[in-house]
Amino acid sequence: MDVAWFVVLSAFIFCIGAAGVMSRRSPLVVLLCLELMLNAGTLALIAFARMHGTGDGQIFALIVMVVAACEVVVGLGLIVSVYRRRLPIDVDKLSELRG
Amino acid sequence: MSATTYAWLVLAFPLAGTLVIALGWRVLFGRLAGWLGSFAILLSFAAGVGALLELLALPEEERSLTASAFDYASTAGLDADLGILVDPLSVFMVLVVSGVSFLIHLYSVAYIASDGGYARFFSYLNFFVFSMLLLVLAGNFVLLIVGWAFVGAASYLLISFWYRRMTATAAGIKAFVINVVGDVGLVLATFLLFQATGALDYAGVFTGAEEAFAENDGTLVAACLLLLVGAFAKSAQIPLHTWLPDAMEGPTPVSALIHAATMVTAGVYLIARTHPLFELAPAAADVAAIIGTLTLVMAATIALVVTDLKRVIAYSTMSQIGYMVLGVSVFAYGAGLFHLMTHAFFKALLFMGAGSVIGAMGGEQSLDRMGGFRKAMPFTFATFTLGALALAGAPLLSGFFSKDEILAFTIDRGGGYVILGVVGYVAALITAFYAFRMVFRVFFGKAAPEAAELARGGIHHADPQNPATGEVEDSDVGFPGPEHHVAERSAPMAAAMAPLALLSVVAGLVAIPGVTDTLEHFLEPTFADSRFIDVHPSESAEYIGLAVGGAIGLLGIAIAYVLYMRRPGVTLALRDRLRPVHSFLARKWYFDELLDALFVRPAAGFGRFGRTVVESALVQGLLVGGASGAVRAGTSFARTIQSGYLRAYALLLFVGVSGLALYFLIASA
Amino acid sequence: MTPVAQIEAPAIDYLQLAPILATLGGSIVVLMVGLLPGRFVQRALMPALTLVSLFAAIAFAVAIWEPGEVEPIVEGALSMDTLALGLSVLFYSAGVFTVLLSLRARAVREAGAGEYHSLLLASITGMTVLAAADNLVTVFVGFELLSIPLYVLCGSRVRSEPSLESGLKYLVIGSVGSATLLYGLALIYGATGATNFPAIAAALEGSVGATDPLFLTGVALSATGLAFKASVAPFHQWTPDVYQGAPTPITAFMAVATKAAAFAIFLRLFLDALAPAQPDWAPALAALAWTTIVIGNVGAIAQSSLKRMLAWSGVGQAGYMLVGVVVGTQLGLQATAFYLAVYLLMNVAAFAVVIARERRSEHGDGIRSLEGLGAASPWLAWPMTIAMLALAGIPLTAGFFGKFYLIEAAVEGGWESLGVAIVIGSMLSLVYYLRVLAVMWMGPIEIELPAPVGRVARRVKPVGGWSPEAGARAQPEVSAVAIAAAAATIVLGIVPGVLFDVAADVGPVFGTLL
Amino acid sequence: MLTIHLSIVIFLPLAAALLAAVLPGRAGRAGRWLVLAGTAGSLAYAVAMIADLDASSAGLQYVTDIAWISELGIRYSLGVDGLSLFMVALTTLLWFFATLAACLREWEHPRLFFFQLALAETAVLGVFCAQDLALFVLFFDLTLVPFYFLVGAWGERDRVRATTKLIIYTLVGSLLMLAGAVALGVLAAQESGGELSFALADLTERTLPEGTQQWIFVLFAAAFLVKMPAFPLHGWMPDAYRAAPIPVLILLSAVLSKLGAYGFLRVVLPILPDASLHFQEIVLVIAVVSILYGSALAFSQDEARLVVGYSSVAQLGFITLGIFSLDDLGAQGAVLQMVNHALVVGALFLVIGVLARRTGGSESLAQMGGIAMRAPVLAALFLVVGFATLAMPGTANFIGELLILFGAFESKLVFGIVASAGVALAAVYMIRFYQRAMHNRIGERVASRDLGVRELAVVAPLVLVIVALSVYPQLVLERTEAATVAKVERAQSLARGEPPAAPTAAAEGASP
Repeated sequence: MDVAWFVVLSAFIFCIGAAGVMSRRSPLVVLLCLELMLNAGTLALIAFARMHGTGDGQIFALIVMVVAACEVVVGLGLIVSVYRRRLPIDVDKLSELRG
Repeated sequence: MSATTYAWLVLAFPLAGTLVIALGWRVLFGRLAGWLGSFAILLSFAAGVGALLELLALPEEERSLTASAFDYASTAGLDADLGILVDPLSVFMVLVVSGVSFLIHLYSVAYIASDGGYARFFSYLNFFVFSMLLLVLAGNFVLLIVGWAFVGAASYLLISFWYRRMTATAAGIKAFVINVVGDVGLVLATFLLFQATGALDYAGVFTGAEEAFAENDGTLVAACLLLLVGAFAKSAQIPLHTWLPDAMEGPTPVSALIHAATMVTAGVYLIARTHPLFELAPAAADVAAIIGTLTLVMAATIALVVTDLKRVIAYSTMSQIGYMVLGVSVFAYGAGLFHLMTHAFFKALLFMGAGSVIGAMGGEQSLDRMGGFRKAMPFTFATFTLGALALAGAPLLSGFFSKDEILAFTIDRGGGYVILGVVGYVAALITAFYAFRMVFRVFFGKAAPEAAELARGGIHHADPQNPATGEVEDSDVGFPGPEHHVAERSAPMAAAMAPLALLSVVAGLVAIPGVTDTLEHFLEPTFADSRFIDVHPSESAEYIGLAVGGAIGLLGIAIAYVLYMRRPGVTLALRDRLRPVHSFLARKWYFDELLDALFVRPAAGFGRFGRTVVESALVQGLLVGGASGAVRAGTSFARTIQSGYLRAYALLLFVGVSGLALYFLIASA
Repeated sequence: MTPVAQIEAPAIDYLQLAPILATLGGSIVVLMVGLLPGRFVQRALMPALTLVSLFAAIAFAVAIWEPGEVEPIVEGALSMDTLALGLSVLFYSAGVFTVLLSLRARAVREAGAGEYHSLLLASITGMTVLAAADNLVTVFVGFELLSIPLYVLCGSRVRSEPSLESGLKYLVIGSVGSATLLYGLALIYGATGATNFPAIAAALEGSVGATDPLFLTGVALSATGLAFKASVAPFHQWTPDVYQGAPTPITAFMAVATKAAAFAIFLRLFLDALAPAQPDWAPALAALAWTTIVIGNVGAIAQSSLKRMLAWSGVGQAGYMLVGVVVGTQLGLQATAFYLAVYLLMNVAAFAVVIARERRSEHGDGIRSLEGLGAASPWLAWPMTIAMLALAGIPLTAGFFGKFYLIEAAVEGGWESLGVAIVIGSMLSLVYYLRVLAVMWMGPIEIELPAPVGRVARRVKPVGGWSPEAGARAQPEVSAVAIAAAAATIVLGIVPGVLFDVAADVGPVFGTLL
Repeated sequence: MLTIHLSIVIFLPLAAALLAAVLPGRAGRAGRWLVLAGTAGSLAYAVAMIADLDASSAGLQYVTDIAWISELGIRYSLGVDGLSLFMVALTTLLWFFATLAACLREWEHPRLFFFQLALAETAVLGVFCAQDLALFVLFFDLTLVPFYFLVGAWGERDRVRATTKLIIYTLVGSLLMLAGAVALGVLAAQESGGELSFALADLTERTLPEGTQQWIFVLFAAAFLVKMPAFPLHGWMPDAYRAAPIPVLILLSAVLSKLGAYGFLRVVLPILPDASLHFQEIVLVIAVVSILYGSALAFSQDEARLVVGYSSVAQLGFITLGIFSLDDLGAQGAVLQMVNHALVVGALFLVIGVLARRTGGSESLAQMGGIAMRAPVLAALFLVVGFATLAMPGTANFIGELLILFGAFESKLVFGIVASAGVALAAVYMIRFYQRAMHNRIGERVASRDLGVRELAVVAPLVLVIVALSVYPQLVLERTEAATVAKVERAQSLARGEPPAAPTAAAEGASP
């Protein structure tokens, strides 16, 4: 099966993630969508690694997973503290700072 | 001492006088300032005589000396030094100017005595004399312009000497601005000459012009016409004459000195001085001759109807200068300058007499309120009448010879000039008439109350009031102080008038056709290069001219006598009969209105337009407001898209990415 | 495919790695020690330790300073060349300033001194890694290591809503950025088959043409990721919100350090790896520079919050520096590096004053908090004045030469238009810089101050380290920082020689450049 | 030879001010006199230089030339020729009188005020002495900082708006010039393949292609025309003039306006001759319009300051006309006129200050009138200044305008003729000003009294200088001739279609 398809797939996933970020209002879902985008990158990396037959793509992918995990953790942490402040869990409500 | 050294002294004394009086105004008590000023001018006159003698000692062809103090402005090919030219013409002018000036100073010592600005008056007056002498002694065009402007400034200062009179200050600014226009004309002319000849001193320019220009060369004619602009502005010729009558706002001695005897004749001097150019450009000379004629007749007609004593004399001055301009521009230099001199005498005299009368009237200047002063002020009457006779060209008086010589020369040129000459004679008739209109209305007829009071030994005291508007003023600044003076009762005034009266009578004797030609002969070296130096009307022609002129003069006087002595009231009837003519003349041929509509209003309008429209609309509105408006718009845009909504940010981010990617793909493909 | 058998550990030159290790170690130690209770530990020890590790890092950086091209270390993951080191020194000094400014910050107490400082050090480590990255992988790692701690630091005032908001916003939008970057890197890797910069460059010159769509899309995406971090328009929007919400010392830190790091990698990636493709990407970046300069300066004009104003002006300044990247010459590189250094000083001075004021004035970081400062406390007014003049690029401040250098680079590189862009930017910037001066010196004020935006006005007050009780205490360290930075700005404005020498060292790190 | 004379002239005031600023308490209050001494020192130095100047050479004298920032090719290079020297002289002179005037009244935060005043002098002197374009630009921009504060912090009415407008307006120009200058240096270096250098001497030798010259010219012209100001770029002028305190206003109008004209002569004409020729007519149009427009507005203003302000627009129009007649006569006239205008404007604003003290603080002509009544000395001094301002023959201003007009006639007759209308208009607005203030009815709020000793001490000397210069304008002309001619010779020969004169060493005084 041609590597190109994997790339296309990853592109789709990336776009889905992006669409989600733009459309969903719950921070949690937004975080999920971010994960999607990162994973799209991971997928692409692996696909290319396979295409070129070199290892560093895969190593890259591994590292990305770690990083993604960290991000989620921090994100959840922030969301929790927002929740603690009795603030609405809705990114559109987070628009005090503007102009 | 050489003639030039004397000439420097001629300049030095009045300048010193100016500075001493100006700086010492606090300590110069009483009439000291006046005497000081008069003395300075006397010295100057003496120096002038010295220069004359030195000059006469030289052989004729060497009677043109130059001297330079230092480089005034010489850079980048232009070279003007602070240099003077001493030749018969300048010396002649020096003598006339300083002589008459001295007498008028003397007159003022008493006349202005009680005025608040006594010292100021004399420092101005000395400054004027200095400027006038600078003008006539200047050795190059730059310095000429300097003197030219200085006399203008002095005249401005003295016209608005009583500076709290709105009318006086208005007259001052009018005179000044018109004179500046003249200066600009001179500057332009100077440039054209400089460009062609590369020189600024007279000799250089004249010789250079000979080589540079053919006869009636366009540039040269332009240059001469521009010179005429200057000359006309100073000498109150059409159309730049409107300031002179208003200038009568100044104290009477000022009118006598500046606006009759000296400054206003500068234009005549200028034409005489630059005669080589005009002879190269006869076209320009003819323009001058025509305008001179127009002016002399126009002014004479106006003088018929004006009722303000001083203004009558002012218009007569305009008209007489018209004669001089006519004279010098038909290349009868001797005649023109001769008339300049005699006119200086009798016109100064007339003004002094007028001043004396006005003093008696307590500041009132209207002929309508005067009358019957003959008994009350015999001296004034005598001198004034002599002046009037000279003006009218009554036989054997000075004006008789000088005026008729001009007309004789003019007619002698033949062709169109004959017309000018004839017009000249007609105007002479009018002149004689209005001259004696003054005499009869002031000194004869039923005595005015002021005259009676004077006869009783008192003198009329009115609150100082503006003769033009009649509004009352304080005597701090205003009509010569609380006291008034008449020649009969103050020696200096009489002392000043007597010699002038004498001169008005005898001055003519220096140039009796076929008998004496002292003046012409003296001036010859200056005009040696003139092509018309030997052109003279035949003696017979001259005598015919004299006869005609004399007859006309007497006729005019006779008419006046009939109208004002025999049948008073006829004039009124006449006025009602010729209402339109009268009002036309009374409105001074509508020249004021004309200039106003042509220049003053447009300029003022432009200024208002600029202030109200351009500033707000273009400068502040479009440039400033436009720019800041654009920035504001940008700001509000930047802040509106800064909505604070995460998802909007993300959207913009992705739009950006896609834009970038698209650009790359398109650019690379 | 070849199975990836056993990997033998790479040879590591620890001396070269020392600066990174210093901050990394410092971060761990601080975190551990921070667990100890006690006022002394929290108030004194934490900052002290942090400073120690930062100074150590600076020392190491100076020690291994080695102009010219250097061998990459760790299997070509990093190359600690003068560019990396020079900018690292900037990060470290920024760190030092931040620590000093945070001494009394409420954020420290709310987040816990240990965590606060440890996160700071971690972020700095990330920056150094990023600045030294010679490999796509390292780029991403550094990028994230720099970002994630900052997300937390921004939200570290857990009891302040704006702080939380800014944290969360930064997190989400930042992650979008990094995801984009990641995907871009992936594509570049896919196109060139290499993650090492030299290898990528080689590939571009050789087999793969610079016109490969895959590659170009990759460049676009990664450029976006980086532009986002450098807050280049139109990817700048997070900047004002996050800067305003974050605790002010952190704002200062982000303003100078993050931007420097972002430009570091910008320079590396584009002038080293992607240098061969310069003709392709230069126009695009030029367009970005224009937009950034205009948007940033225009946006700053009507701001009532000083932090926000500085954020916007930071956007504009990013535009100036981008010019140095676009021209893609050694001079451009030097100019950018030079400007980054100057920029650090100017902003630190400004932010220090903001901090000092917002802790005392009831106007918080509102521009009114500066009213009459000139008469009241010249020791704060002068640094602020100098900072503003320098940011506006007035002579006898380092800012003037910074701009001069950039314009010169632009013209020399054939980009006169960008030179003009820079001066136009400075014109616009005058409007708001001068207002600050007017408020300080020309009170009683009679100019119309920008209307605070909607609710922000109300809520803006408690933002940052503002605390009424702090008002009572003197804050010598803050004034000290302000004065020091301002003084440096002036000195470098009169004898900039030193800085130019450093820039000259930084210049030739990439052999490829002219 | 390297001398530090110029550095001393430039930095003496600043040094004095810094010293004064750190002086403690009692001494601190006397600090202003220290500043005054500083400016006096510079003035003395300048006078000495004039006496000692070698008028024959167009070359630079008292040269200082040290590498400053070699990376940017910027040199700390100072030097004066006749042209710069008289600019320096008038700067120091007016600064002395302005500072004196300032010393005689009270200010809040006096230390700061006098510091800014001195800083401004240093900056302006720097511009006039700089022989390196970058240095020129640096000082040129620097002048704005002190003036921003001087107008903004010590001004009247809505001073902040005025000063912001002033700075943004002028700095817009200056920044454009910055870009232009850098471009000029770099491109010239690329053209000639030589070292990067901003030295005016080098730039004069490295001629750029005409296209490049043109867009750079535009940038420079923007800066200089705004500074003058010329129509229609004078938008900042009315507000700034209303707001500025008198001593500052004197400097703003008398000295700062000259920076623009000087820049044209020193930088634009020698280095961008082709562009100067190409844009000659456009600039001349601007000049002539400025003359007529400025004059027209001057005689329709009621605020004394604005009368003088708009008259300055007209005067600077004349100066521009002289410079862009691209003729040595015109240029010489322009130089002389720069000196004259500085002197008269300085004196006029001092007089306005004096008048305001006699009309209950009002500077509106409507409120004045009859002030001459009890103030003959004031009236006399004002009269002299007034006559000088309207360029009455016999004053140095007349010689200046005469030369300018001759130059204009020589090269572009039409412009010259139109401009000469401005001479007459000048008479109108100046006499009108004098009359409305000193003559006519006494204004109801007018308390006429003569000059006090302090006022006399400030005004009289300045008037004396004006008179002296009127008697002997040659003083300026002979010393500036060589330098000025050298500045215009290239553009002039281009204009006359002669083979372009190779920039002689004299043209910029080859820097050692």
